[in-house]
This record gives sequence, structure tokens and C-alpha cells, in this order.
Amino acid sequence: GSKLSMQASWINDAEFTGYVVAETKGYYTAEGIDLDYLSGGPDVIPEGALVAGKADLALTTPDTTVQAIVDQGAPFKIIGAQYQKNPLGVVSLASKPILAPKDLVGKTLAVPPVNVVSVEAMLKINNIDPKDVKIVPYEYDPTPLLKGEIDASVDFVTNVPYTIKMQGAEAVSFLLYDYGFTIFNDTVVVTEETLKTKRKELVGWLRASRKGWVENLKDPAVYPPLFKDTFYKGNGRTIANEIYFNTAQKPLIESPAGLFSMTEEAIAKNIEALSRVGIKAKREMFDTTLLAEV
Amino acid sequence: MRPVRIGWVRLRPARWKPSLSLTLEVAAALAIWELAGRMKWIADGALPAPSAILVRLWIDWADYPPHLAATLTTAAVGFLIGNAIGIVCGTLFAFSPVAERLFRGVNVAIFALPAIAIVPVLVLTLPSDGARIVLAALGCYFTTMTATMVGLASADPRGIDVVRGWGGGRAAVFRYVRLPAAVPAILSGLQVGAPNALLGSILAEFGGGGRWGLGAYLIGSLGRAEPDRLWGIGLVATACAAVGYAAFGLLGRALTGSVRAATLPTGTAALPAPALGRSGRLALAAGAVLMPFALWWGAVAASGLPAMLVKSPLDVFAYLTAGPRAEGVRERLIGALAETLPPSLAGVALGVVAALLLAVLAEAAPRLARLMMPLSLFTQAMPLVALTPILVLVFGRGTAVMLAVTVSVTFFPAYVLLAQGLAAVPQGARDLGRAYGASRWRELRLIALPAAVPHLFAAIRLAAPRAILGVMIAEWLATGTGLGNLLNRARGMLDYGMIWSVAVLSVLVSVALYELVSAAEGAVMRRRGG
Amino acid sequence: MGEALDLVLGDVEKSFTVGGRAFQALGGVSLACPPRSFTALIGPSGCGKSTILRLALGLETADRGRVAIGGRPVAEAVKAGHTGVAFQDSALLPWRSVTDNIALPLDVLGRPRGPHLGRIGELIDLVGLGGFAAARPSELSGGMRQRVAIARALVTEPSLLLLDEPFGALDQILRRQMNLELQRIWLASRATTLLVTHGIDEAVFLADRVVVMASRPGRIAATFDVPFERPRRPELLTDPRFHALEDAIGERLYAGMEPA
Amino acid sequence: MGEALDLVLGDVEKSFTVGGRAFQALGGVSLACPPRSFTALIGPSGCGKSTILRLALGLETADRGRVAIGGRPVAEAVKAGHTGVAFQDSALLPWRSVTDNIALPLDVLGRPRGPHLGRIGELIDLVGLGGFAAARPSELSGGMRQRVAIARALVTEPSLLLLDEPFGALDQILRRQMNLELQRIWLASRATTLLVTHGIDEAVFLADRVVVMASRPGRIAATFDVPFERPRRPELLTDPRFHALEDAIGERLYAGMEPA
Ligand SMILES: Nc1ncnc2c1ncn2[C@@H]1O[C@H](COP(=O)(O)OP(=O)(O)OP(=O)(O)O)[C@@H](O)[C@H]1O
Ligand SMILES: Nc1ncnc2c1ncn2[C@@H]1O[C@H](COP(=O)(O)OP(=O)(O)OP(=O)(O)O)[C@@H](O)[C@H]1O
Ligand SMILES: Cc1ncc(C[n+]2csc(CCO)c2C)c(N)n1
Ligand SMILES: [Mg+2]
Ligand SMILES: [Mg+2]
Repeated sequence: GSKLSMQASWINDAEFTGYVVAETKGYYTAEGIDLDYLSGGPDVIPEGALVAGKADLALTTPDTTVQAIVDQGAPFKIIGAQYQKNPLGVVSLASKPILAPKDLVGKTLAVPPVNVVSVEAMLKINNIDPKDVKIVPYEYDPTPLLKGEIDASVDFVTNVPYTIKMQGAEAVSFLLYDYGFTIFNDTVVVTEETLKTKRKELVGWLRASRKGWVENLKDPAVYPPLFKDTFYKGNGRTIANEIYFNTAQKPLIESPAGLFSMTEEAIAKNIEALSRVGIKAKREMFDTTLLAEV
Repeated sequence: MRPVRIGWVRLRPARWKPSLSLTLEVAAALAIWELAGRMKWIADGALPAPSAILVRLWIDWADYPPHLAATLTTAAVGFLIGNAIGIVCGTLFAFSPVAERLFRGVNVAIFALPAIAIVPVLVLTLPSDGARIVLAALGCYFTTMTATMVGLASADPRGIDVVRGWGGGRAAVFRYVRLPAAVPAILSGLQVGAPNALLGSILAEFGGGGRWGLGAYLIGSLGRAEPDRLWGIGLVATACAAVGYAAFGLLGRALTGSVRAATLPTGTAALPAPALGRSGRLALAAGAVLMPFALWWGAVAASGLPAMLVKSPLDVFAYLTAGPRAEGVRERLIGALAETLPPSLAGVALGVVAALLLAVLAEAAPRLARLMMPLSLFTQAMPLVALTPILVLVFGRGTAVMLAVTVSVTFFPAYVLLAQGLAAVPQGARDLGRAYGASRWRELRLIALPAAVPHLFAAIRLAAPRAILGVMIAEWLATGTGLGNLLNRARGMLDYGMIWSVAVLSVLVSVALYELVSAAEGAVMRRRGG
Repeated sequence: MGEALDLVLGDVEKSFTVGGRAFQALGGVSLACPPRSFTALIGPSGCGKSTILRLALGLETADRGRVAIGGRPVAEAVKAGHTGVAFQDSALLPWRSVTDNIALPLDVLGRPRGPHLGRIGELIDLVGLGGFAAARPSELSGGMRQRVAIARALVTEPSLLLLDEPFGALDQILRRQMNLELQRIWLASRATTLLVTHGIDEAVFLADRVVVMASRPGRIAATFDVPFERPRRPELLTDPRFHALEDAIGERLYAGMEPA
Repeated sequence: MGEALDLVLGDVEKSFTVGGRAFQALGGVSLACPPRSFTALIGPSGCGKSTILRLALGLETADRGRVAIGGRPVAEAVKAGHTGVAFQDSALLPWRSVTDNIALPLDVLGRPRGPHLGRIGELIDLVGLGGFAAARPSELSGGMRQRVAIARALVTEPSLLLLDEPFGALDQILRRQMNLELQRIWLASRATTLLVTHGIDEAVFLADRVVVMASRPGRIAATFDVPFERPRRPELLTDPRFHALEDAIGERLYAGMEPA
């Protein structure tokens, strides 16, 4: 088959189970694709792998991608979206619950530096002055939240609540998406060049990946145990954790228009949300023609 | 026990005397830690008890082998490469002060470059393990290079006279006097290198996206809010670092004894100073400024990466001056620098003082100092990001945390070099103080420390560039201010122009600090004579 | 005049590791220097003279036997600043000037320099280094360095003075001059003095008692009392009684002497 | 027997910076040591004796004047391994054993040790250090270290031998023994020798010619030829002619002598 490399946005966890299912079931091979999967990590910038030619396709956060297109003139196109709703949310302890943006006033919120702009935008959308919230860096470790050093953190709601439960506390959360920051996540991004030269493979990738995800989400508890000693091995987490994640992400991924879809309505919402952050997204940055071929 | 001979080196294996009181001290320290962990004294339990860590290690043990293997191999290869280059370059610079001047900026830049800024670029330019090896090597290069130079410069002039007295030139002086005399110092460089190589390899995993390695394991474990796991990983890394540290330390101690002069030399045989006229000095200064930029340019060209990712000096200049956003960028940079600089300066001072205190402690209470060593090594081999919770819980998110992080990243190389300098003080000088009943403190102040002034300055030169780095790490992890925050946010925005600008700015400040220390050193050494 | 302190070594044994093997440097040395006495120690190279001095300063510890100054552990006298020493090697600190090197014992003992500045200047003149006060050790000749070490040994006006071949690198005239100066200082201070020397003439000229050592293991072979009155004048050096004592000591010294 | 090389210093001047000020160490020194001659250099402490040796080895360069060995720049003779030196300070490398320290000149000159091992052993015995071959300098006494330095000076069988007070730290008997050994070696090798010493007796006993120096600035005050036949026996030391020459030299040496 022809080689296609994809850069993931994080380490091997349930966030990418669909692709693993597709790979192990041979869906990519069936599409004539020889997939090279590159795991990500906290300091991996997926778009960088695209620019450097290290990967043909990357899973990204759309605000970053669009900003790169606008500011740097990066030749990117978004050809699909894994998450219809960004799983990023504000997580807090049930004992000191923060259930809506207004509860954040006067509180300390830990935000991954990458997401600070998005969070500030979400606050503004909800008529809250970002100055009224104390934003500190977040390094994906919920301990300060558990210890009460911070009041809330911005993280994937698909995962942290589980961790917090394991530590004997209860978590509550709300999605940024539900408070006006309506963007995708794990957007499938390629360069214009790749779009031209590897269109067939990309369509094949989308088709195979969709199949894999559909298969995976049929019963989110089925696949993670199978990958215990392969894909997940060494990630330091439990299979129960991955099942929780897989289950929690199901509603954020599924779409009546088909997995990975980017409906005109959703794209418009993304453009709208990003514009509030000062990022000028345009319709032509989203290329839905490949999805149409799938 | 029979001494072992390796060439001119004779090692007398120290007899292992299991001392009861040392065992008691270790037991006491562990007991206090255990209690602190159990009673949640520190950071509300974010510092786990040793028993909890061990239990956790036991449970997780099956996870470790592949991670450990990946980290150890890359760290070891990087360690070998970095130290080899460090020793070779240290030698070269020792003998060519002109080359040393020319490359000073480059050297300091290598030492001061924030890993979070270069890893993404390295990862994109190099094959999978390449970035880890390079970062591990970078972690060793500068300290070993510095230690090599200090060692070569501290040779006894009498020995040099002897070699020259039989017609020996620079090469013979190097081979028969300077190099043997420098071995303990070089070994102290290797001691620092052991944890640094490990940390370098681990940090590269954060940006490398590989699956195997303690760093990868750490990332996966971060989100679990289980400090005992994180500390377990840290302790395993520390144990590996400690093996290297102890091995080179023992070798160094065995050698220092045999390298130390029996009688006091009348001075030290300083290395040649550049014999240059006015125009020569000007040309050299110009070259020294241009060299880093030239190499930077070359590296950018060689990387073959598109201009969006890697910026040439001209690109950075354009980013800072041209375009509608340039002014805003400059304002942010200056504002951030103003936030970063003051704690950095305080950090240099505190880092050196911490190094000095520990070195003094190692003299006055060697056992207590040895007890501190695991903790010191832990702070070196453990990525600070994993300690964020405990850092913020104990120190908050203000100046205290910045200083704490800065001290932890500055003191260690400074300490090791300083301790080596103190160990190398000729017996005759020590005897002099003791013959008048000098207290440990007086002996240190009047004899050992003045004798180790070259080492002290080298220690400060090591601490200065690291201080900025330390503050930036704290800003990135805890406070969300200053250059560290700017860098981190820029990464999220793919604002490579900003990433490069911050990196360049932090390096420039480091070089300036380094030059300041070097100038002070020159003045003091001139006044000091011999 | 300082305190009257005696130095006593009682049946002292000391071994070292030399070339990887155990080596007995001193085998049962007993030596008593009474308060205000002047003892010269003479013996073949390597017989343990310097080792005795180092034991007396607490720089080495005896494997067996007892070392005491004024009846107490040596460390006490040393800490109290009662001792002064000139090592065999001049042992100057390279970064200190002549003045500062001479002042080192004061610094170590925590005594202010101020009141001693005059004395330091006198000592510099005494050892013939006027004009070299600001020089560094690396700028001095071998003999000049040794003279700095002598001045340093005297700066604290010690009650127990330990001198290890202090005049070895000096020319004969200077050596004679320094001998006379040392006698003068000793007469004034009456510090208990132990002088290691290779010069029998120097030993007899200066000491109350000459202790002769032998090697392998280092031990005391004989002790000679020196009967000459003080102050002794250079004329004594040509006195037949002086020569007779010299010869007696020499004979004992060279009897079965083998260098170690 | 090595090459016949002379050492010539022609009107040499040398200044140093001492304590921050210029100091003239040598003011117009002319000295010629003919091939196969034995010259003793004697003079007050600090008069520039060691400086002359260092100039002869190229370790210092003259401010003015000429220094040559065998009519060529000193560096050539030194590089060719024609010279041997014992410095005033024994200057041993701490990490080398006695054997290895003695072998250092061979290593520096790139000569294999193998053929010289026997000689090294002989030299160790000659200086009375049998059994100490494996010892480190820190394990030796002061006199023992000096003896290693003497052995080292001789290991290359030099044509020009420069000795700076080599016997200063030795006891009188050993010193005598070493004097006799040095004479024996010199008679066998006929190396041009320049010996710095403070012992007039030693100078007269060993040398063809005794050169007396004076200080401030260092200069040559007088030269005495020594007429006694070789080999000279210990009995010579009590010969009245020997004493007469000693006295003449002493007189000249101490005339207007002030230590510098
Ligand atoms: N630190 C040491 N380690 C090992 N051996 C030592 C040490 N100090 C002295 N010795 C050994 O002890 C013996 C006596 O040494 P010491 O220095 O006391 O001799 P000395 O009488 O002063 O000789 P010299 O007149 O040559 O100075 C020597 O054989 C020497 O090898
Ligand atoms: N490297 C140097 N720097 C400055 N001054 C020096 C240096 N070497 C020698 N001198 C000065 O030159 C003079 C002569 O010194 P030198 O060592 O030649 O004397 P010397 O005759 O060997 O004396 P001694 O018998 O004491 O060894 C001294 O006054 C000394 O201060
Ligand atoms: C696009 C993208 N952005 C951020 C993360 C980070 N993230 C998501 S879940 C998790 C573990 C902690 O809850 C972390 C760190 C990601 N995976 N994907
Ligand atoms: Mg001695
Ligand atoms: Mg001299």
C-alpha cells in the first residue's frame, strides 16, 4: 500500500481507540494505506510535524491550526473533525462545585497555557471579565485541584473526572462548548500539498477511520481491554480508565452526519467561536469535499 | 586491600565500613520522611511516604523495564557523546583562548537554551531517538567542558617546569601534567552529567511523542493524581543517576588523593591568555558576537525545515521590527523580561549560596551532606513538571516558587564543581590551618575557599545561565508570568517567531550574565596574583 | 613571656602505607621536651623527624602511645595558639603576599592583625625581606620563601616552637645570622623549642639537648646534653669542647646509619 | 660519554615584577661553563642562582644578553635531551610513583623506558630509596623527595647537568655520600655540570671552578679555580689547602653580603 503517516495529538490513550481498531481490523490496508502512527505528547506540536513533512496528516486543536493559517500563512486545510464538540471543560470538585462560567469569578482556574486564549474568550462570551478569574498554568496533573490549591482546571472532561473519582472525590464539569466556545477538536489537518498529492489516501484514511470509530463506539467497553498489551501498553493508566474515557467521549464524537463530519452549521459555529477569540477563521479553511467522497 | 593500577592511576579500593551511625542517620531520615508522608505534613500529602512509593513501585514494576531501557540507552549514548565533545572542546578552549572567546556565546547558548523551545525543533529534524540523545548530550556538554577547562588550568607550575625542563612542549605538558591533574575535575563534570543526561533524555520524550521511556511513562501518569507513582518514577531515575554520580565520584575521590600535591605550589599555572593587539581584540570581540549567529544560520539552513518553523537571525529581526504586530511583540517581550530578570538575578545568588552551603556541609559534616545527595540528585533527574503540585502547594505561585525552582536547577553543577575544588586543596595548605587549630569554618574561609576560587568562579559561571532557565521553568509551570509563560503560550499558538525571540532573548541575557561573571573573575584573579 | 609548656611523646608508634604496603615510620619513640627547653632533633633522612613534629601538632595521630603538650591533648594547645611551626616545605599560600602569609596564624586564631602589624614588619626585616612585603610566593626565591615561613612561625609568639629544618635553603652566613636571631628570640621568649636540623653544629650551637634518631623504624638512638652557657657567641663554634661534642654526636649519628 | 657541550651566558639581564614593582634579578651576568667542566655557583639567598638555571633551560628568557648551549639556542639542546636538571623544589608529579617520576624525562623525550629500567633501578639504589620504588611523593619524607629529583636529573645521562641545591634537605652523611656519587658519575660521564649550592665545602670538593655571586642586582663577584686532582677523597676535606680555598671563597662571599 502507499505510505501515510499521521501525527496524533497525545500519548496512546482512549482518545485514539478508533484508529487502532481500524488498523487492527485491517481497514487501512483495505484502503491501500500503509499507516504510520506517530504518538503525541504534551510538548508535541502536531502542526509542526505537517510543516516539517514528518507527517501527512495531524490531529490538532482547531484554534491553533486556524491561527497558524491566519498568522503564519500556513498552508493547512481541515478535512475532518474527530470531536464534534471539544471535550475541553472546566472541572471542579463536587464539594466546591463550579457549574457555569459565572461561578468562576474570584476563583483560581488552572488552564493549559495553550488554551488560555480560548478560556478567556469563553469568559468574555459569558460576560465575565477575564481579570476576575485568576488563571494559572496547568500541567495536566489534577493534584492541585484535589488539594484545593486551585478551584478548577481546564482539561478533557472525558478523563479527569475518572481520576478524581479514583482519588475518592467527586468531580463536576461543564464544557467550554456548552458556554459558547463551540469548536471541534482533534481536527484532521493536512497541507494543501498533501491534499493534492495524496487525496486518494486521505479519503481512504477518513473512510477507514470512520469505520474504526463506528466499530469502537458500538460498545466502548469492548476494545480497550484488547489493546491492553499493545496500543495502551506502558501509558501508565488502567484499562478501566480507558473504558471510562471511551464511553465519555462517545457523545462528543458521534454525529448524525457521520463521524468526522463537518456540517456547514458546525463550521459556522467554529468560525463564530474563533472570531470571538480574535482568530479570523474562514470557511475555505475547512475542506469538506473529501468527506463528501467518503 | 590491593591497589588496582590503571596506567599512572592507582586506585586503592576504599574498605567498606558499614558505620552504625550512618545507618542510624539514614534510618532517621527515612523515618521522618515516612512520618511526613503519613501525616500529610508536606503539601497536604502530595509528598508521599517512602513506604507508599515502594509499594507503588512494587505494583508498577512490570511497567518499568521497557521504559527504563529506552531512557537508559538514549541517556547513555547522549552521555558518552556530550562528555566526549565536552572534554575535547574544553581541551581545545583551554589551549586556544581565542577559540574559547569565539565560541563562548555558542557555548552559553547551548547551556541556556530552554529545552521546551528546542525539543520541538529537534524532534522534527532528527530521527526518533535523535532528539533524546542530543538533549542528553547537551545536558552534559557545557559542565564537562567547563570542568575540563578548570582542571587543565589548575595544574601545578612546578610539574610544568619539569616537563619543559626536558624540552616538553605544550603537548607534553598537556599529556604529562595538565591532563592527569585535570582528571578529578573532569570526573566531576561527568558526575553532573549523569543526572543531566537522564533528564535530557526524559525531557525530550515530552516533545518527542515516543511511547517508551520514563518520560513517556511520566506523562501518562501525570493525569492520575497519584504522587506515589510520580515519585516512584523519579526515584528510579534518581537511582540510575546516582549510580553514575557515585561511580564517577568514587573514581574522582580516589584520584584526587593521588593528584593532590604533597607540598604547596607557589602558584597555579594559568592557561595562556590571548596575546592580541588592539585590533586583534576588536576582531575577536566582533567574531565572538558573530559566531553564534553564524552557527545559528548554518544550523537553520542545515535543518532543511521550512521558515515557518525555524527562524534565521534575519527572520527574528524581521519579526521583531517589521510588520504590524512587531511593536506589540516587542512590548510583550520587554514586559516579560522585566518580570523574569529580577528573580533570575536573585536566583544566581541563591543558587551559588546553596551550592556553597552544601559544599561547606560536605566538608564540615560529610555524612549529613551525603544524606542530602539523594535529594539533590532527585531534583536533577526528575522533570520539574512532575513536581509541580508539590512545588505550588509548598511554595505557592509567586516569587518563592521561582526561587525554589531556580535554586534547584542552578545549585547542582555549581556544588559538584565547588566540592571538587575544595577536595583538591593541597594537603600542605590544609595542614597549615590545622597546625594553628583552625576550626573547620576558619580553615574553609582562610584556606580551602581561597584555594578553590577558580572553582568558585566556574561554579558561578555555571549557575548564571541556568538561573534564567530556572525562572522560566517556574513561570511556565506555576506562575504563568514572564518569558517562560510567553514561550509556552507561543508554542500553543504556533507562533514560532515568538518562540525564537524568547529563546534568543533568554540566551542573550544568559550570555550577558556569564560575561559579567567572567569579567569579575578576571578582576579577582588578577588581584589575587599567583 | 608565654606559658611554660612541655611536649611529651610517650612510646609513640606510627605506621604509614607506602607504595601500597605498611611501613613503620616510628617504633616506640619517647621524647620529653621540658618547659622552656630547646631540643634539637637530628637524624638520617626519612627517620621520622617530620612525623614527630606532625604528631606534636595533631596533624597525624599516633597508632600507639601518647602525645601531650603541657600535659593535655595537643589539640588544646594548638587551638589556644600556643604553638608555632615552620614546616620543612615553606608551605606559603600562593594567593597571599609575604605580609599576609606571615599574618595567617593570627587570622586562623582569630586575633586581630592591627596590634601585630608592627611585629610583622619587624619579622620581615629580621628575615631580611624588607621591601618584599607585598611580594607573592611565586615572586620569591626558594630561600626567601623559607624565611617567610620562619617569620610566620614566630608571629604568634608561641610557647611551643616547632621548626623543621628552617634554615635548609639558606646560605651559610644567613644561616648563622638566623641562628643568632633564633637564640635571641628564644632567650627573650623561652618558648619550648623543638628544632629539626641536619646541621650538628647548628644543633649544638642552639640547643640544650640534642636528640639523635636512627631509622627503620624511626627511634631515638641517643640524647646529648649541651653544657655551654648562653648567650652563645659565634666564637663558640671554634671552641674545642664544641668540636668534641659535635664529634660525639656525629659518631653516634653515623653509627650504623643507613638512609631510609 | 655524552656530547661535549658548553653553557654560555653573555651579559644577561633579567627583571621581574615583584609585589607589583619592577625588580632587577640579574644585572649583566656573564658566565661560561666550558665543555666537560664542573662549575659550582654560590651566592646569597635571592641573588639569582635559580634564575640562571632557569635561563639555561629556556624556562625564562633574558631581557638582554645571550644564553647558549653548545653555541646554539638553549631550546635545541633541551629538546634534544642533552640537559638534566634537579630543581630547588623537588617538583615531583604527585600521581607518579618514584620509578615513574624518575622515568618522566624519558617519557617526555619520547625514549622507550625498557632499555632504561635497569638504570632507573640503579639510580633508586644510588639515592638510597631501594624499597620505595612504588611509593608516591606524598608518602616520602622531604629528603627522600629531593633524592628522587636527583635520580631524575641523571636518568637521561645528560651532557649538561644543572643542579639547584640538590642536597639541601639531606643530612650530612648522606650529603657526603651523594657528593662522592656525584663525583663518580661526573668522572664517568664528564657532563658539563653547574651546581648551585650553599655549601662552600661541597662546592670546593666537587667543582673545577667556584663562581661567587652577589645580590642586588644579581651579578658575578668572583671566580675561583679549584686545583685539586680527581678523584678527590674525603681526606681532602681536612687538607689545609682545602680550608684555605674555602676561607678565600667565604671571605669573598661574605664581603658586603646583604641578603636580598
Ligand atoms: N603521609 C605519609 N604517608 C606515607 N608514608 C609517610 C608519610 N609521611 C611520612 N611517611 C614515611 O615515614 C617515614 C618518615 O618520614 P619523615 O617525613 O618523618 O622523615 P624525616 O625524618 O622528616 O626525613 P627528612 O629528613 O628526609 O625530611 C618516611 O620513610 C616516609 O616514607
Ligand atoms: N618568577 C618570578 N617573579 C618575580 N620575581 C622573581 C621570580 N623569580 C625570581 N624572582 C626574584 O628574583 C630574585 C632571584 O631569585 P632566584 O630564585 O634566582 O634566587 P636564588 O639565588 O635562587 O635564591 P635562593 O638561594 O634563595 O634560592 C629574587 O629576588 C626573586 O624575588
Ligand atoms: C488535542 C488535545 N489537546 C490536549 C490534550 C490533553 N489531554 C487530554 S486528556 C488529558 C489527560 C489528562 O486529563 C490531556 C492531558 C489532548 N489529549 N488532545
Ligand atoms: Mg622531614
Ligand atoms: Mg634558588
